Order: sequence, then structure tokens, then C-alpha cells
Amino acid sequence: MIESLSPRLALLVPEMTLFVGAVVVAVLGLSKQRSVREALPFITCAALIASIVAVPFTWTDDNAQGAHLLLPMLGRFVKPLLAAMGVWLVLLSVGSVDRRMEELIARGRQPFDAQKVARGEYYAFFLLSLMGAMLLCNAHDLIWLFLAIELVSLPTYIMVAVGGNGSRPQEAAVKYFFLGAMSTAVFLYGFALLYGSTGSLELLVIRDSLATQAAGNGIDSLATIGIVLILLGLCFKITAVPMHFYAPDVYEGAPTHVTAFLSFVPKTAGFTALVLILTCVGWTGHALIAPDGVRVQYLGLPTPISAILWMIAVLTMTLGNLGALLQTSVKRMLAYSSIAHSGYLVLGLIAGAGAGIDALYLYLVAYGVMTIATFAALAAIERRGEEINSFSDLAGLRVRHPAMAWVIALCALSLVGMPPFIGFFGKIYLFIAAFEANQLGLVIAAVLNSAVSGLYYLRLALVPLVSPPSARSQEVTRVPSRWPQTAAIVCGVATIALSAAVGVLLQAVRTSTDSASASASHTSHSNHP
Amino acid sequence: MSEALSSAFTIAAPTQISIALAISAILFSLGLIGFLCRRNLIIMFLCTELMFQGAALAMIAFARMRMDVSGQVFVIFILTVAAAEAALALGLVVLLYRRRETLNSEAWADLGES
Amino acid sequence: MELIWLSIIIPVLTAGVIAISPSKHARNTAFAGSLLSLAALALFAWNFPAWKAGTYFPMTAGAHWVHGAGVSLSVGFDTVSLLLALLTAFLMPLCILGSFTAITDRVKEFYGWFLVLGSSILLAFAARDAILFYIGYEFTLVPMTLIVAIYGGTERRVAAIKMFLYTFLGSMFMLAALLYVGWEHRIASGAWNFDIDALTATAVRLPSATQYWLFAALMIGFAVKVPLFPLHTWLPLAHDQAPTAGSVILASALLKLGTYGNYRFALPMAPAGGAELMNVVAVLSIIAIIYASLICWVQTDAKKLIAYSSIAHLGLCMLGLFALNPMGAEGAVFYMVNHGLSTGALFLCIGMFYERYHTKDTDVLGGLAKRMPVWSCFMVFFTLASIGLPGLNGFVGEFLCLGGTFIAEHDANSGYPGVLGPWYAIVAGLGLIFAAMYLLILLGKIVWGPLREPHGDVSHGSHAAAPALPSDLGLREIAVLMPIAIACLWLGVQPKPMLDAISPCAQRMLVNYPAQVERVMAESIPVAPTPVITSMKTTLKVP
Amino acid sequence: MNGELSIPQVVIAPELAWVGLAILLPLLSAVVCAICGALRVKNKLPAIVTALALAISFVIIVQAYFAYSGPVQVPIFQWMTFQWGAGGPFHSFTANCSLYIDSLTLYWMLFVTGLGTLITIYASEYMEGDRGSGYSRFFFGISIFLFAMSALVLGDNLAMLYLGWEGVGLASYLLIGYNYDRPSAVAAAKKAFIMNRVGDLGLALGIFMLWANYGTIQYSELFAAMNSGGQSAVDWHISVIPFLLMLGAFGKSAQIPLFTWLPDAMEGPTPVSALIHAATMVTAGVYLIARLYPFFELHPEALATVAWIGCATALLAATIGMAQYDIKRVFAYSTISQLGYMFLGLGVGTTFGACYHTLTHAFFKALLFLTAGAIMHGFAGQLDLRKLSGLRHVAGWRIVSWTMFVGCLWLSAFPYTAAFFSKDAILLQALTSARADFRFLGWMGLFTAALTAYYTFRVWFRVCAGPVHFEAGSEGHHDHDDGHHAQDRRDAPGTHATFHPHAPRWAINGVLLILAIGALAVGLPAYKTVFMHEDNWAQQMIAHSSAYEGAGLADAHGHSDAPTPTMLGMDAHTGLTVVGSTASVGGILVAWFFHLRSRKSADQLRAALLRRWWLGWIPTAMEHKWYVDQIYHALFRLPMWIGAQILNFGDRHFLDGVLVDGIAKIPLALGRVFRPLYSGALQGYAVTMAGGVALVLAWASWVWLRGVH
Repeated sequence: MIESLSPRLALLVPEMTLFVGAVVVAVLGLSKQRSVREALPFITCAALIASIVAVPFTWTDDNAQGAHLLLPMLGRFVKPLLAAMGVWLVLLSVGSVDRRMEELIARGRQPFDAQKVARGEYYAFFLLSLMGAMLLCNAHDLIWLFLAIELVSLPTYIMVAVGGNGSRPQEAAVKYFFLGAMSTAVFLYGFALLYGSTGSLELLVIRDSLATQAAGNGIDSLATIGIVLILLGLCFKITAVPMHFYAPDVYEGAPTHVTAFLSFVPKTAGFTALVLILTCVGWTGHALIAPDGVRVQYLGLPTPISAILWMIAVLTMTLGNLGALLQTSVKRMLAYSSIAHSGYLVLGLIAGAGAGIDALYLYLVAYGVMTIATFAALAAIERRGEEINSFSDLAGLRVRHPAMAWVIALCALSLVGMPPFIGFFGKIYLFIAAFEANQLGLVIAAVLNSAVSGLYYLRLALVPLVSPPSARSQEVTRVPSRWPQTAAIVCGVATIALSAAVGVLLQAVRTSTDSASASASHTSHSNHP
Repeated sequence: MSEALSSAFTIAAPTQISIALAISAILFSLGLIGFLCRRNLIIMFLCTELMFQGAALAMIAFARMRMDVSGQVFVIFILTVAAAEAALALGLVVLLYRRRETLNSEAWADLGES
Repeated sequence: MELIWLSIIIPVLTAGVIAISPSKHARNTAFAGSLLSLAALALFAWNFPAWKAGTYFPMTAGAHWVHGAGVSLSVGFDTVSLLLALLTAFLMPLCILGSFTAITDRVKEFYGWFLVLGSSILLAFAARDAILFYIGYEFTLVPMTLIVAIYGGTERRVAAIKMFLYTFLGSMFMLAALLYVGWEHRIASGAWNFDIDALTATAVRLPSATQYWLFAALMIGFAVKVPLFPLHTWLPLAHDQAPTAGSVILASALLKLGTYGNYRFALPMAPAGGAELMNVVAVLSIIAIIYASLICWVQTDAKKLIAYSSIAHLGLCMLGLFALNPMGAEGAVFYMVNHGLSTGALFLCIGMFYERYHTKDTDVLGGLAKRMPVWSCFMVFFTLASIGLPGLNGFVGEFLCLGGTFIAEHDANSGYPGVLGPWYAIVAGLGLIFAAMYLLILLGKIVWGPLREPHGDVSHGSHAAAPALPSDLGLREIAVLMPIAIACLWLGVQPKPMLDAISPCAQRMLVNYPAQVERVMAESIPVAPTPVITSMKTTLKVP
Repeated sequence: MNGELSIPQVVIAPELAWVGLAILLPLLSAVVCAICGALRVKNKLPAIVTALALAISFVIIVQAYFAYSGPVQVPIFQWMTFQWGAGGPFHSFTANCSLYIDSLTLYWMLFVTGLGTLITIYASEYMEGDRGSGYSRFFFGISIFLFAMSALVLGDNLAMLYLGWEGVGLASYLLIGYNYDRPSAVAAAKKAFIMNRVGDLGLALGIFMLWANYGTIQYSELFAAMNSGGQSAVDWHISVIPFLLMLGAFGKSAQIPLFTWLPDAMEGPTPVSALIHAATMVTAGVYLIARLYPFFELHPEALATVAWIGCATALLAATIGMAQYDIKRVFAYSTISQLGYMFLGLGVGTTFGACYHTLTHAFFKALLFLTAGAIMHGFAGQLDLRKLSGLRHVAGWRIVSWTMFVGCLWLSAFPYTAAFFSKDAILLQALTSARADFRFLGWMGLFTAALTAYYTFRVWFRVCAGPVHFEAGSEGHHDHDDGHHAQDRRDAPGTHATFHPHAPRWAINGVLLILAIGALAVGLPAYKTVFMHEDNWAQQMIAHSSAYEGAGLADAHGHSDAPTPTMLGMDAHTGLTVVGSTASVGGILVAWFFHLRSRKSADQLRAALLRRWWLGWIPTAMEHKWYVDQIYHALFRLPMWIGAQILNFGDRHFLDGVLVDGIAKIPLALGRVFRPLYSGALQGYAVTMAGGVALVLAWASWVWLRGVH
């Protein structure tokens, strides 16, 4: 028992680092020293960087093999990814949390009141949520999976509520929380059914059990319904149809830095959870019983699940893009765009082990960079102390804030899938994966959707660069902190720079999921002769 | 006592499992229906708890069926998480109540497509 | 190989330099950069060992970029793509030189984007990898859209958005088709590889029903770019609104990406589809010729007129290409280059008087021969080149395109049967008459006749923002037009080297066609386009 | 087909490349002129250079004539040439810059370069008022024209011919539009180019058709293919070749239906009218048919069509010419009419007659135009024959008057002038033809000859004879619309009381004299035939080229096997001489009566005609050129223009506005459909989500689970 525990613990060093960081920032947030409070984001960053550094040392092959994980090498890629994106998410929030209060304190209008400050808590929750997402990679049973997902979610509810001021974040929080709770119940019930069908909570056991079922007459209905419920429940996390309805409101209502967080971390967590669950199901070795009783070997997920995912993918990308067309609020538009991108990402889930999961994670990297850069650029500017909201605020942004205008335009182009930005490579590899899975229909749907998405992304690109400045946009100023701008520029440059390194990136993704495909396909042969 | 324990660990009849599962499904559905129909935030939250408990009951029933304790362990975790959610929910509800002085969920519909 | 990359990268680097240097140096820097790029390409072309080669040079594969996806950074030219790249690189410095006084606002961005545009086009022409081609092809949209949207006329945003979305939608189909071929290659060989030759080799072996769809998908993408008849409406608007340099490069290089795409991808990859659809494309091309010519006739806006004439001219180019015989293909490729020269020069000419009078309306302005004799000489010269006067460049392409169409008959002696023939050529030939009509009407209005100048703007430069320009062309403007004029004349008098260079490429492109066309003709009822699903199903199940 | 064709074997002779200088020199002089224009040269340098270049070209051609021994092909450089597969016929396209020199080429080049030189000299004086402005441009145009014309005639393939064909069209365009600030000149230039383009299309299609059937467009190979019986792919294709080529010839030579551009082309300076629109360019159509004569027998009715069209044009143009008042217009219609004769000659089978008439016509028509130009030059653009009278009595105008008289005699085919013989050759062939319709055409030709004599001398008697009276034109050159501006002109200052016409000087007079002598001289071959019974030089030149005479038409004409045909009881030659002379002299006499003896009676006759409703339309229609322009406008231009407007509207508002923008709006409309789902109410979202879950579950359990198990 001890032998098996120590590798598991070693694998958790990054999470521990984050946990320590969370405790530290929570405590230091109560400090009366302004400089200490201002250092909180950077302490958070330090914790994140430390966790990145810890990964290669702790996530060795030996440790990973010893932990008996479903996807032994997944964490090696996903954890640094989460932490690295976390760094920019932190930086884009510098100076935002408690901003008004801190200004009042600085001007001496108000004394420091430990009861009212939220900055320490915010960063603590930030780290805890990221920690939850990281923990998902280590999940080896459903309990861990459930707890990790909840650990991702619960802090985000609070972050939405306390990260800004006014009633909109609170409205967003209440919607997010209540609907989130409902979705949790849905996938929890799915867990129960899956457990009932397979008799175990261990993912490896579930996988083998399902493989046995598949080898017989197919996965039984209890497990199928359970998996469908889990899928639907997790759709909430990945903002996919039919559980995406909250997203526009919450994204719009939440403060920009929280929106940025919401658009990446829970989504990555949701997809990782889905990858784990679907790896248990497996993308191969399923069979259809033809009417004449002959077994027909069938590639991909079992029919009902793949069909449901297919519908989810198509509907998600379509509804997301159609919704985004009509928006006048930039953040709300980006929320719909986030939904649409989830639809593309589901393609990777359908395509499955190997290329599909690779494409999924590659696209997550691309999407993370692009979306964080966009939100960072939005967070770096404000109008009369309020967040940027409508497109007319951005009109002619180039004149006063050229760098932010360019970043927004660049990211819009990357999001639409314009080469040679990273979004293009993400998309193209997703298409390749879909081809590998014979999902020509999905490719066509995605292609049409990409074309439709051009309608609104082009607007996002042209408004800051081309439109003449409006009366509203004349009042746009830069926020006091330079860090959001830095984050925007770095991520913006990354949308180009990463495409130069896309080969390296893809290689990294592959090594992390190679074992995934190996373990998923141990009962079957490879896709193609 | 030992007899009770041993009877607890004998394999339950399928009908009993079915009844337990049906109850769990009913609980879950009741929670869902309540969630959809009630407007009071606290009651809505309680309804989500009801759904959690439905899932938990199903878990216990299956654990019982499989003679496996891990399902029951899971239920303990579910209860814990539910408690955490309750704390969070109440905090949030208080926050909201302070701003609008109402617990009606319909008071919070500023966002959304105009 | 290094020289190719050099010529592609130099403009981008120059754009970078412009971005960080003060804006008063922008135009000179840009000019120098584009000249360097041209020099690099010219040096490569000078040493191009096989002007007669029908294959790529160099043959060595490029570095792998995205290993798993089979995308590699390989560039190379055959003579056709080299000619088109040379055309682009040749026009870049001239466009920049021509914009010295036209662009007064946001100067750095303009030259920066313009150079990036040039790089992107060069990359598309040079790419040996389908994805690399797509990157160059698609990215051209970004700088072009910005150039139109920032520096264009009053409706610039509508024009830019329409151009972007239209082309983007089309190229999405093309991308899907290319990926599909990549996938077929993956099935056949076990690895992803987007090398164009490899893809072509795979695609020609596909069942003809598949090729039909493949061709259609590729065609949609390229037809928007060409643009072919019903898909053309973005072009007049874009041309009308774009600044002069933008119009020039749009007409001369960007539209050629469409025809080049047909030459490089659609036709060689899906010969079965091409053979079946050749008459459809030909009919559309002919409609384009007649339709656009007639519209030209009643245009009063000089730029729109030239824009519509581009549609008509490229219709003829497509017709030649889809005659599917060497004469037509030679003519089409030759025409691609020469349409770029003469139409580009016409746009430059129109830009020059627009700079002076701020109007393109031929009802308001006219008789400029009195005021601007030198300009008038150039205008007349390029108009004649565009009309297709023998001895100038336009003629060779036009004549061969039309001839190719004419001889593409069922029982052609040329060894390349076709389903077009004299009737197609006769109707398309009406376009020659119309071209003379609308271009001479244009000349009659703006060059000849009594002098008419817009009211209130009689003295050039009275416009507040306009820089002082001489009433006739200055030396700089002559330096812009003169090289193009010389090229037009030279190619008209001495087309032989270029025809020889194109010939093997044209034959290589057409290698599968005689057999395919004969197959199509043999089937009295054309193959019903059976859904591609049937072929899908066969791959769906693992044997 | 009647056996082997008699086209001699072609020799490749690179050593004759110096003949190419005849093409190159005009081009060089064009370059010099362009440079002169750019440098704003104010002296006569452009004219001198052009004249010199043309003179040298002429010398070269003369040299080539004396060195000529048989058809040669002279390769110079490769132009539009490429091949595929194995090459050879049908697998290559060969259009090189090479020369094909045979007697027909030399025949044509001799008068083209010769007349070119003379007219350039004439123009050097005529255009001197424009020195420093359009002078260089003018001679640039002339040089370009001579370059293109030489390429047209000398080229060894149809692509070269096409190059020259369009090149002369360009020169014509530039020179008609020489006075570019006059809208009528610009319109006329445009009209000329576009109408020629219609013909050019026919020519181009003919060239393609030749290639499609013979695999080559080089004369030598085409003739060789013909010699060996030809290769036919499709009958329909073969037989349509002559008709396509014919269309090109009709366009360039201003025949029905493409003749209306030529009268308008008189907007150009008069030397241009003389050189391009009378003597040389318009004969390119004759050259084309003569050059490709064998191919006109590919369809039995092709030559008959040429004959009919030619005769109809001759008659129609003559009727119009009778009713015009502008001297140049009269001459323009006479040109069309005479070209009609040439086509009639080609059609009925006498290429000799046609080509000989081309030669004589070139001289006398150039002469006539140049005299008209001299008058116009001296009388400030006055060309209305009602406003000029008795010029031969005005000092300094005698040479003009009498050279004009020579020209008029020739044009009216006065007996024993050169034109009389050339016209006779044509009419004789027609009248002695075995075909009844050709004989009919011959009579029509005779009738037209009478009309020609009438309208020609109508001009001379009005302008040069009678009492002295003249009015100056409105400055440079007046508008040619019939009498529209009569009122203005009458008011203009410049009756003979105050106006002093400046008489022509040595260059104009000299050239006129030389041309008059030339017009006499071209009669020499005919005189030699008639009086010394030698072979006609022109006939020899034509017969030893591809334009062999009547080889395939023997059965149609019957002059080879039938006994000597008779006419009016006489030998056909004699008969025709009598009838032709009568027609000519009769026409002249009528003209004398109406326009010299009793000028009032002409007006009375016109008035009398106009009074009678059944006759009144005839003079009206003749004065309005039979309304052909208006008919063309109504038939072609107007419907096309309406169609274009509709298309333009449709393109903008339907194709772009409705279809493209409409399709772009579909996603927006769809987006609006889903909008109510995002109402903002918490419960609403919960219901939608739960509903979605329920739907998916229901669907999964009912459809799929039932299906699988």
C-alpha cells in the first residue's frame, strides 16, 4: 500500500504547491500593508510557476505507472497548461479585485477593514479552482472525479460573486450557482447509474467492465443512460448544448477577469473529465448487431453515445455562432463564441483516442491563448471606470490604445480560424481528427459554422481597427495596472508564436495522450490498416 | 445486531433494489420539478439538495446490490459536498437578499437577451 | 530554396522594420523591401535551371512543420507558379511607388500590411504543401480586407466585409476538400501528408463520383476568388472601394490565386470531376464574359468598369483553362500573367487621375488628353493591351484561350477531345467585341473629347488633403507605369520563351484529361452525382 | 475541285531577311515620332523620318521585286509558337514572325509603300499647322499603319495577318480620332474600331477553324494541305471557313453589312482618308480573299456570296454617294462602291480583275482624296460642294482642279483609262459567266458604273467648273452632318470677298501630279495587253500566287471550254467596251447637264421627286444613307443597351442585393429564432436545460436502446 501511495502523492506535488499558495494568499490578503496586498497576484503567480516547475520532476514515468491512472501521462501536459494559463489569468486580473475599496483606502477615505476585503479570498479560490482542475488528471475513481469537479466549480461561484461590484456579478453568480448545482445533480445521478452497472467506482475497473459488456451484447442500458447523464451534466462545465444557456448571462455579468477564468478553466476541467469518462467507454471494440444477427465491428463510441455527442457538437457550434451574430455586447458575444468553440472541441471527443484527444488538447491550448488574450485586452481598458461592454466602446480603439486594438483584432482572426494563427492549426487538426473518425458530416458542419462565425469575428477585428472613434470610445482609458495589458500582448503574440511551434506543441500533446490511446485500445486493433 | 448486520449484507432481492431505485428517481424528479417550479431561492436550493439525495440513494442501493462499500463511501462524500454547497448557497442568498430584499428568483433577470 | 524563402520573408521583415521606424521613412523602406524581394526572386528565376521543367524545383522536400499532420514548410516553383510569383513581386514595388502620395494617413500600417500581403501571395504561389498554400491563400484576406476597410472609399466597410466573408466561405469548402484528399492519402499510405504532388497522385485514383464532389468543392473555393459568374458580386464593390494599390494587387495577384488554384489543385486532382463539369464551368465563364461586358458598357465609374472587365477577362481565362487542351491552358496561364499586367496598369492609371480630381465618374471628367498627354499615352496603351491588340501582351492569351475553346471538340485532332467547340468560342468571342466597345467608350470619355473637369476642383491640389501633384504625370508616376508598359510590349512581341516555359506544365496538368473526357463523352448520360456517402460507408467499416 | 492547284513549292530563304526591314523601318520611324512627340519637337522631323523610312521600304520592296524568283518563306524570329506531344500539325501552334513573299505580296507591297511615301510627303505640308502639337502623333499613326499593313501583307501566317489586321485598325482608330477634342471624331474612331472588331472576330474564328481542320495556320503548309486534297474533319466545319474569313474581309473593306464606319472615318485628316480609307487599308479584305482564295472554294456558294455582297454594296454605296453634298463623303461612298466591285470580281472568279482594280483604284482614289484635302486645306475646311464653284479659274488651284479631273475620269471609268480596263475585267467575267445570277450582277455593275460616273462628275462640275464662287468653312474642319450647320456657315465670315484661300505649295501639288501620272501609269499593263497583246503584268503577278485565277471555277464560268462568249451580238470584249463606255459617258453627260449647264434643274428635279409621295422617299432615304445607322442602332445597339442596363440593375440589386445579402441574412434570422431561449430568467434556463436533458434521455432510450437490443 505504501509503495502505491508514494507515487500518487508525488504526482500531487503541484496541487500541494497550489494549496499552500492558496492558504498563504488567503492569510496575506488580510494584511494591513497595502504593498503586501498588492503583492498577492504575484504570490499567486509564484505558486503557479512553482507548480509548473514541479511537474516535470514529479510526473516521471515511474510515478505515473505506479499511480494506476487511466491516462497516466495526461497530467504532465494538462497541469502545466492549466498553471501557465493561470499565470496570465492572474495577471489580467491584477488591480481588478477590490479596486474601488483599495482606491478609497489609498486616498485615506476609508480605513482598512479585514471584513470587507476580498482580494486574498479571490486568489485563494482562484488557486483552489485551478487545483481542482489539476486534480482531475489524477482521478482514478469516480469519487475523486466528483470531488475534483466540485473543487473546480465551487470556488468559481464565489469568484463570480465577489470579483466585481454591482448587481450584475451577483445575478451572474446566482444563475451560475443554481444551474450548476442542478447539473451536478444530473451527472451525480449518472455516476450512480454507471456504478450500478459496473459495480465499481475505480475507473480502470469500469473501463474493463464496460469493455466486457461491449464485447458481449454491447454496453447495457443502465450504463448507457448513466454515461449519457454524465455527458449532459458535464455539458454544463463545457458550455455545450443543452446545458449552455447560462453561459451568455454569466459571462456577461461576471467581471472580465472572472469571465476569462470561466471561459478556460472549468471548460478544460469539463473536457478532461469527459475524456476520462469516455476513455472508460472506449472508442473501439464496439459492435452493432445487424438485423441478421451478424456482429458488425464498429469503430468509435457506442452508437447512442456517439450520436448524442454528434448532436451536441453540431447544435453547440450552431447555436453558439447564431447567438453571437446578434450581440452588441462584446463579452456576451465572446460567451457565445465560447459556446461555439466547445462545439468544435466536442469533435475531438467524438474522434476519440489518438488524434481526437490530441486535437482536443491542442485546440484547448489555442483557444486558451486566444480567449485569454481577448479578455485581457478587454480587461486592460475601461470606460469611466466601468468595464468595456458594447462594440461602440471599442470603435476606433486603435487611435488611443493601438496595442489593445491590435491584440483584439489578432485574436478575432485567430478565433475565426484564419491562418497562420494558432486557431487555424487547432481547427485544422480537429478536422483531421474528425476525418480519422470518418465524421465527414461533422467536418462540413464545422466548416459552415466557421464561415458563419466570420460574420461576427470580422466585426470584432474591424471595429477597433477601422471604425472611427465614437463619442463613447473617446472616453475609454487604460486601467491603472499595466499587467492586464502585458498579459494581452504576451498572449496575443503567442497566437502567432505558437503556430510556429505548433509541431512541438503537438508532439507534447501526443506524448501526454499516447498512453491514453494505448490504454484505450488495448482491447482492440488500431483504426486503420 | 449481528443478525441485522448480516441481513444488511445479504444480497438484496431485485425487487427491493428496484423499489430503492424508483424512490431515488422519484426523489430526483421531485427535486427537479421543485427546482423548476418554485421561485424562492432557498427552496430552489433545497430542491437541488433533494436531487443530490436522490442520486445518493441510488448509489446506496447499487452499493447494496453489489455488496460494495465504496458506493456508500461515495455517499458520505456527496453529503459533505452538499454541505459545502449549502454553506455557499446560503452565503450567496444572503448577499442577494441584502441587495434586493427579496428571495424571488425572478427579481434577477437583468441579463439576458433584450 | 533559400532565395524563395528570402523573397517571401523580406517583405514581412520590412513590414516589421516599418512598424518600429518613424512613418516618414515608411514608404522608402517599403519600396526598398519590395525591391529586395523582387531581386531575390529574380535571382532565383535567373538561375532557375529548368524553365522547361513541368515539375517543381527544387525537388528536395522542405522541413516538417507539423509532424503529425504532415504539414511541411516546403516551397518550390514550377514555371507557372514562378511566373505568377514574379508578376506579384514585380508589381509590389510599383504599387508602393504609386502610393507615395495617395496614402497620407496611417502610412506605416498601409505599407506594412501591403508588404505582408505580398508575402502572403508569394507564399501561396510558392507552396508545395497544400496546407502551406492554404495559409498563404487565406491570409491574403486579412491585409486585403484591412487595406480596403481602412483606406477605401465611402462604402469601404461593406466592401471589405463582403469580400472577406464571401471568400472565406468559399475557401472553407476548399480547405475541407483538401483535407479530404489528405485523408484519402492517409488511408492509402498510412500517414498524413499534404505534399501537393502526393495529394494529386492520391486524388486521381479516387472513384469518379468522389472526384466529382471533390472538384465541386475545390471549385467553389476557387470560383469565388476568380471570380466566376454568379459568385462575383464582391469584386466590383471591393475594387471600387479599394485604394489604388489595393485594386492593383487584388486584380493582378489575388484573383490569380483563384485561377492558379484551378490549375494547381482542382484540375489535376479531380480529372474525372473536371471532365464532367468542364461544360458547366465553360458556360458559366461565357456568361461571365457576356454579362460582365454588358455591365461594363453602362458603367460610369471608371474603376467599376475595369473591375467588371476583370470578371469578363478572367471568364475568358477560365474558359481557356477548361478547354482542357494545351492551347487553351497555355493561353489561360499566359493570360493570367498578362491580365495582371494590363489591368493592374489600368487601375494605376485610374488611380493617378483620381488622385488629381477625386472622382472616377466618367460623366464628370473627360478629355484629359489635353491636360495630361503623357498619362493619356499610357492609358491608351494599356487599354489597347487590355483590348487584346496583337503585338501587345493581352492578345496572345486571349487568342490562345479562344482558340483552345474552339478546338475543344469531340473529335479534335489535337489529341485532347473536349465538349466545347466552335459555338462556345463564337459566343465567347463576342466578348472581344464588347471589350473593344466598353474600353473604347471609356477612352472616348476620359481621354478623348473636349476637356471636362469637375467643378470646384479644377486646379489639382486645391483639395485640402491632396498633395501638390503636377498636372500631368511626374517622373515617379512614369517610373511606375513604364516598367509595366515595357513588360506588356515585350511579352506581346516575344511570348515564345514564356509559352515554352508554360507548355510542359500545361501538358502535365492535362495528363489525365483525354481519357477522362472520352469516358464522359462515352457515357451518353453523365454519371449521376452519387452521394459521396457510398464511398464513405466503405471506409466506415473495418474489414 | 478541279485537280491539282498550281501553287508553286515554297522555298525557305533566310537570306532574304532584309525584306523584313520593310516592316521594321516604319516601326522605327514610329518610335522616332513618339520620341519627337515626347520632346515636343516643333519642326518637320517626324514627317521627314517617316517619309524617309517609307521610301526606303519602297526601295526594299522594289529590290525584292527584282530579286524575286518564286515564293519564299523568310523566317525571322519565333513569336506565338509552341508545341505539345510530338509536335507537327495538330500538335503545335506555329505563328512565327516570318515573311511569305510571293508575287501577290510584292504586288500589294509595291503600291502600299509607294503610295505611303507619297502621301506622307503630301501630309508633311498638309499637317504643318499642327507642328508641335499633333504633328508627331500624326506621323506616329502613319508609321504604325505602314508597319501593320506591311506585317499584314508580308506575314507568313494568319496570326501575323491578324496582327497586321488589328494593327491597321489601331492606326485607323488613332488617326480618325486625330482631332480628339471633337466628339464626332472620337465617335467615328470608336465606331470604326468596333465594327472592324466584328469582322475581326470572324477572321479569328476562321483562323481557328483552319487550324482545327488543317493543324496549321502557315500559308505554305495550308496550301500544301490544300494541294494534297486537304484533311477534313467535319464537313460543316470545312465549309464554314470561307464564310468566317469573309466576315473579316467585309469588316475591313467596308462591305455590307459592316460598311457604315467608312464614311464616318472621313473625320480623320484627309491624307489619312486617302492612304488608309481609300488606297490601302480597306483593300486588306481583298488581299485576304485573294491570299486564301483556295479556301473560298470549300463551299460552293461562298464566292457567290462574296459576289452578291460586293455588287449590292457597290450599288447601295453609289446611290448614297449620289445624294451627298460633302466632297469627302461622296468619295468615301465611292470607295465603298469601288470596293464592292473588287469583291464582285473576287466572287465571280477574276482575282486578277479585283487586284488590278485595287491597284488602279488606289491611285485614282488617293488622288481624289488628296485634291479634296487640298481644297479643304485651302478653304478652311469647306467641303460642301454647293458652296464651292469654279475653282479651276482661281489662281493657284489649277493643278488641283485638273488632277481632280483626272481622278474623276478614272473613277467614272472613262473609256481607255486604267480603271476602265480593270473594271472591264471584272464586269466581263461576270457577264460571261455561266451562272445567270452572275450575269445579272454584271448588269447591275454596269448600271452602278453609270451612277458612279454621274456622282463623280457631279462633284467636279460643281466644284471645279462653273462660275467662281466659294465660302470658307468654319475654321479647321466642319461637322459633316448634312446641312445641319448650313445656317451657321452662311453667317460665318468668309465669303470670297473677304476670304483668301491659300493655295497649295510644292509638296501637295507635286504629289498630286505624281499621282496623276501614276494613275496614268497603272494603265500601262492594260494598254500593253490591248494594243501590244502582251500578257498583263498584273495578271502575271496574281496568277503566280495563291490567288490563282479561276482554277476551281472553270465549270462555273465556262470561259475555258465554251466558245468565245458574245454580248449584244458582238465579241464580249468589244461589246463590253461599248456598253461600259456608254454608261460612263452617259453618266458624265447627265452630270454635266444637271450640275454645270443648268444647276437649277437639279434642285427642281429633287423638289419634283420630293413632291410625289411614292417617289419622295427615294432622295430622302438616299440622303440619309438608307437609314442603315439608325436600323443598326435599333436592331443591335438599343436592345443591347437596354439589356445592359437591366443586367447592371439586376447585378446590383438582385444578384448582390437579394441573393448574396439575403443568404448572408439567413444566419441572422436563424439567430433571432433562438433568441427567446435566452430570456434571462433563471427558471427559464432551468426548464430549457432540464427539457434538453429529458429530450436527449428519451431519445436515447427509445430510439437507440430499442434499436440495439
